[in-house]
Amino acid sequence: MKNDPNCKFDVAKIRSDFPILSQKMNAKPLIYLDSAASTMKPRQVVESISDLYYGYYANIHRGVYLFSQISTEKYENARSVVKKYINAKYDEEIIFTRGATESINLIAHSYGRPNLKEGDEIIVTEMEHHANIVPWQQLCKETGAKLRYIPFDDKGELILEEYDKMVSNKTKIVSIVHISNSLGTINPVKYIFNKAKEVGAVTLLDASQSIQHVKVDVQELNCDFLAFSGHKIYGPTGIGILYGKLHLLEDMPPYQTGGDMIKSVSFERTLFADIPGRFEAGTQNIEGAIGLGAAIEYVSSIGLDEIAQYEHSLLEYANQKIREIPQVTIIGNAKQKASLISFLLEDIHPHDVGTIMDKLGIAVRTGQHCTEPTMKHFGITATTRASFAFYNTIDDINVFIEGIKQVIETFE
Amino acid sequence: MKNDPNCKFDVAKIRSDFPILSQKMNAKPLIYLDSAASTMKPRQVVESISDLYYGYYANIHRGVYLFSQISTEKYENARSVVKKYINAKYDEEIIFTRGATESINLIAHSYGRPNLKEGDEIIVTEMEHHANIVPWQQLCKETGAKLRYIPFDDKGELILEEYDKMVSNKTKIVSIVHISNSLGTINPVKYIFNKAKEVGAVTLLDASQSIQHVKVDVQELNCDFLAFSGHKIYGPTGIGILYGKLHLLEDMPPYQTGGDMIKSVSFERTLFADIPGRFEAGTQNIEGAIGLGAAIEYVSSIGLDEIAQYEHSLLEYANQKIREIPQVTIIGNAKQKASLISFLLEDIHPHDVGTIMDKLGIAVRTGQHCTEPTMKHFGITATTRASFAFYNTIDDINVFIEGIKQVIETFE
Amino acid sequence: MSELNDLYQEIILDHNKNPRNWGKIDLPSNFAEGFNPLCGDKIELYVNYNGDKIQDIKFEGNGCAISKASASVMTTMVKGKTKDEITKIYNEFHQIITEGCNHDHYIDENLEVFCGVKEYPGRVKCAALAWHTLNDILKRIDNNG
Amino acid sequence: MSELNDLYQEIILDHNKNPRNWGKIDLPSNFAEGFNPLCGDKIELYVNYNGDKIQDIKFEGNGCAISKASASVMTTMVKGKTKDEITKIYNEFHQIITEGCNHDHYIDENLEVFCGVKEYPGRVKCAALAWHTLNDILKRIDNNG
Ligand SMILES: Cc1ncc(COP(=O)(O)O)c(C=O)c1O
Ligand SMILES: Cc1ncc(COP(=O)(O)O)c(C=O)c1O
Repeated sequence: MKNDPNCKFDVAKIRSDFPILSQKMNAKPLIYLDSAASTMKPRQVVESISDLYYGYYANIHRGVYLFSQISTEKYENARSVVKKYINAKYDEEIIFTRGATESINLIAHSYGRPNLKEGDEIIVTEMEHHANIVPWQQLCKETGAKLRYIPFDDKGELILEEYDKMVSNKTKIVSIVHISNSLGTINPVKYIFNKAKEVGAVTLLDASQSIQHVKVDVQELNCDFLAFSGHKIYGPTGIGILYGKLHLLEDMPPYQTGGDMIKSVSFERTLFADIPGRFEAGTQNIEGAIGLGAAIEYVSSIGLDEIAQYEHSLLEYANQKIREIPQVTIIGNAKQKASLISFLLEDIHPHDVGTIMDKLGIAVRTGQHCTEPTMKHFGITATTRASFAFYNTIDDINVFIEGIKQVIETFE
Repeated sequence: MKNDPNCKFDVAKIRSDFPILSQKMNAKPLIYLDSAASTMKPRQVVESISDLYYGYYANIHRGVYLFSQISTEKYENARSVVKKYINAKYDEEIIFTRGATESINLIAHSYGRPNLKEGDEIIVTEMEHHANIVPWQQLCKETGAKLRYIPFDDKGELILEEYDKMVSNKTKIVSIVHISNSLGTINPVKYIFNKAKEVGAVTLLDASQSIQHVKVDVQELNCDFLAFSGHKIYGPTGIGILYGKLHLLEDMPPYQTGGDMIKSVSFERTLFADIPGRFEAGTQNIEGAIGLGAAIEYVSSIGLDEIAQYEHSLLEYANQKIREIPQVTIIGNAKQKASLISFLLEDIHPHDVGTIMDKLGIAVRTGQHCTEPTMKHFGITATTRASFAFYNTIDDINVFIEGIKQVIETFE
Repeated sequence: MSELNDLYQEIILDHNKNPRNWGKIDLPSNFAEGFNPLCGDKIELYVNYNGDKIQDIKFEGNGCAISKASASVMTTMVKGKTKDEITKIYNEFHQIITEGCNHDHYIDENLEVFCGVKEYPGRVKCAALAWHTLNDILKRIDNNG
Repeated sequence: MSELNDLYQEIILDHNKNPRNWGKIDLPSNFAEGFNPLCGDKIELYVNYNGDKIQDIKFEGNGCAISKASASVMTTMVKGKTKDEITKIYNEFHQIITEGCNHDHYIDENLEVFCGVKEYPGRVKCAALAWHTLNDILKRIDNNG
């Protein structure tokens, strides 16, 4: 276990669950440092899908026969797994969506549209992913509400005094990113949501970058709503979660309409179903839900504390090594930071960095990371981002650091 | 090939691609007669997913590294496969959605809301699936437009004279189901859409039950829009298609908003991307698209003509056998009919039929099949439905017929 | 068909064919409708409650054999009973359909036919529909008195 | 790093560091902006067209080495050329970046550095940005004349 700085975490065993990590890319062993964009999938998740399709698949919810009942049970069991993982109170508070983006759109539509009016305010941060900006801009256009942004400083930390001044009884929704996908900043959610609750605002946490790294307890954090995507927590694409407090969801009109979300349909009118069915129109992503359940069980079996600790040790090592390279400027230096590093290499464009890294087998993300306003804050258009997950090793980081040096050499 | 009435179609070979068909259900060999609810998945589809996750997975569209490029290529290749399959003109006319339900919701939102006003009319049929009723009811509520229903006769055939009287220059959208999921009726789409075009209405085809059985050519059928779900054409759940004519899609505002569907985002405003990206917000269902592509390639490799012919022979055999049972009343006796049979067994409730069949290993669907208005037409609340796909055999039908007899015996 | 005997027993088939207490009560003291959207089962339940006991009870509806038989059996069991007595029967019934029968315990012979329901998760709601509808009525009686 | 030499050659790196015709033209006869939303590359292209030839051309922008070098090389190649001559060069360039170099055919030596771009599907758009922006200008010249 030479890869493990703590000599506790069995990363070799974990890597054996991820066959793709033994692949080559451009004839070099794959060094995958793009888990913030999407994580790889363990065997357990892929097999949960083939088990479904080879073993007991059927459409869910209305079949009287056994396979339909088993499929329904497994689908609903995935809901319970998510509920437990985020410590929600009721299964009905967990809605399966297509991903974080859809979850936020659903809230903007079904909570925002009926409840907001001219003069109301929505607060987000300047470091949001586009998914937590554009739906609110659209909602503001429709309702006349105003969108406000909590600024951050040059380290990438939110300026809470500005938030304190901003929040008022006009504030109706406070929707913030838990961990920034381009800066790595871990935001002080509890402080922000407690303030929001003082003025009676509804709170939404974009947990897309936190759910796979740290414990997210919706009750402790005072979340009214929470959104994340399955594909970032080692689960399949095409599935995501919207958590909502029971009394809020119960009062919300449906988002999409169609089969499986109605009590009765006649030519004249339609009676909608109770939650969660009301928000799950049409045939659901059965394999997605089951795969997500398997992914969360996988993560839980390793243990979030162990994961957080190991990933933090990777970050520390990478930080130390990368700071030894004088041409590197790190973008995002918050004290509380998740295991990713966004950086610049003097005037070498990130896309050139990415392309050269690619040829070396190293997958890093380059660009604005769907956070254009965050980039603008720093007066830049792109960074190179390396993000670390629990299947990465100290060796991965060594190769990555060598890669940076080769990029610099190429451009000398 | 004793199972094949035409001695041409190699059903044994096909069945070997579907491992689930060798499973037992309630200790009896599975007889799966619920393909109209959802089809089973061939090995080729499941393997396209494990190949992705074990071989080359990465998030698509914005990665400079090889795996991201391969994933993007495979995703976009699936779009081309769909385009070719339905004979669309351009790749950009193919939008990946979550399923038929979402496709219709998207059209109601992004085409319907901006284009319809009070006094306008939308025409559907009395035999629609709820997915092609409820979104229009909602749209009518918002816009003041009126929803009209083409009636059908007791055989389950549309009364075209009524449609002829109904269609007028008030008609803005004509949205009809190609093949009814509860009656099996194949509707005269061409006639209906030609009439619609005469008054300048926009046409939408719900191809959920036809895309897997017959050739659907969007240009020949005069479709402006078309919707179907992947899980009914041997593909994964959580993926579906919206086809739209280029000039229509180009003028439509986005549906969901977020990452990957924008050109630029600032605090003040957002520029949306061109199609198809504008309608694919957030991380897409990559495995779903790739799996759907594999499914369509599988279907094409067998050949739609061969499939249609074989399935028709199954229907004919089943029809002949079931009519020999005097207690059976078939619901839906259109001349043009797809390979499914909805029926009643005197006063034995369909759920009891389904439960007894289940114990015999036979999967049939019972209930209103998300077509409550269709059921009301016949003054019933439910039917038992057996639907046949190309992996079914004459033996399956024999067991099914025996099953019906046992149900009748039980209740004697 | 022996596997099916556990659910589709003579007695259930008999109650299905000849439901007891079938029909309406004119001017009932209480009325409720039950609906199971998943399978479309419907029941209309008519009750005459005299402030102490259910004096008369009738039902009509549309549903599968299990839901019809369950309603029929229920009406025969609750007629003439007080609310407390009914609650006790309901609790036993509920335990039977969700957990099955433990033959160490005494089981009311009228309810024995439902011992097999548990094996059919899709049918539990059918069996429970009539009882849930009666519960609605009893709750309203509670609130008014 | 020999694998990378095909793309990141001296000449590209040189054009990236010292782009030719960098800057603005005051009062240009034609101007266009190009933008590649996928990677954020931007270019501003200034042209003086005298009704026959491109007399002067300059650019500014923000982008990767490939897009910058491509713009720089392009300006040196099209200056003083007629529209027809430019179209010919563009066609050759387009073929090179999408299909690669076939060394049986004569390849303009200025364009040879782009032979490797085809191997980097993510970078084809970077290489093409300047050319697409120039095409926008040429189309407008067409429509006005
Ligand atoms: C005719 C028809 N339309 C629409 C749908 C809805 O499809 P989905 O539930 O996959 O969105 C179905 C499937 O149930 C159908 O049969
Ligand atoms: C912070 C954050 N929010 C939202 C999203 C959107 O997630 P998805 O694209 O899966 O809907 C992402 C992922 O890119 C993210 O990092």
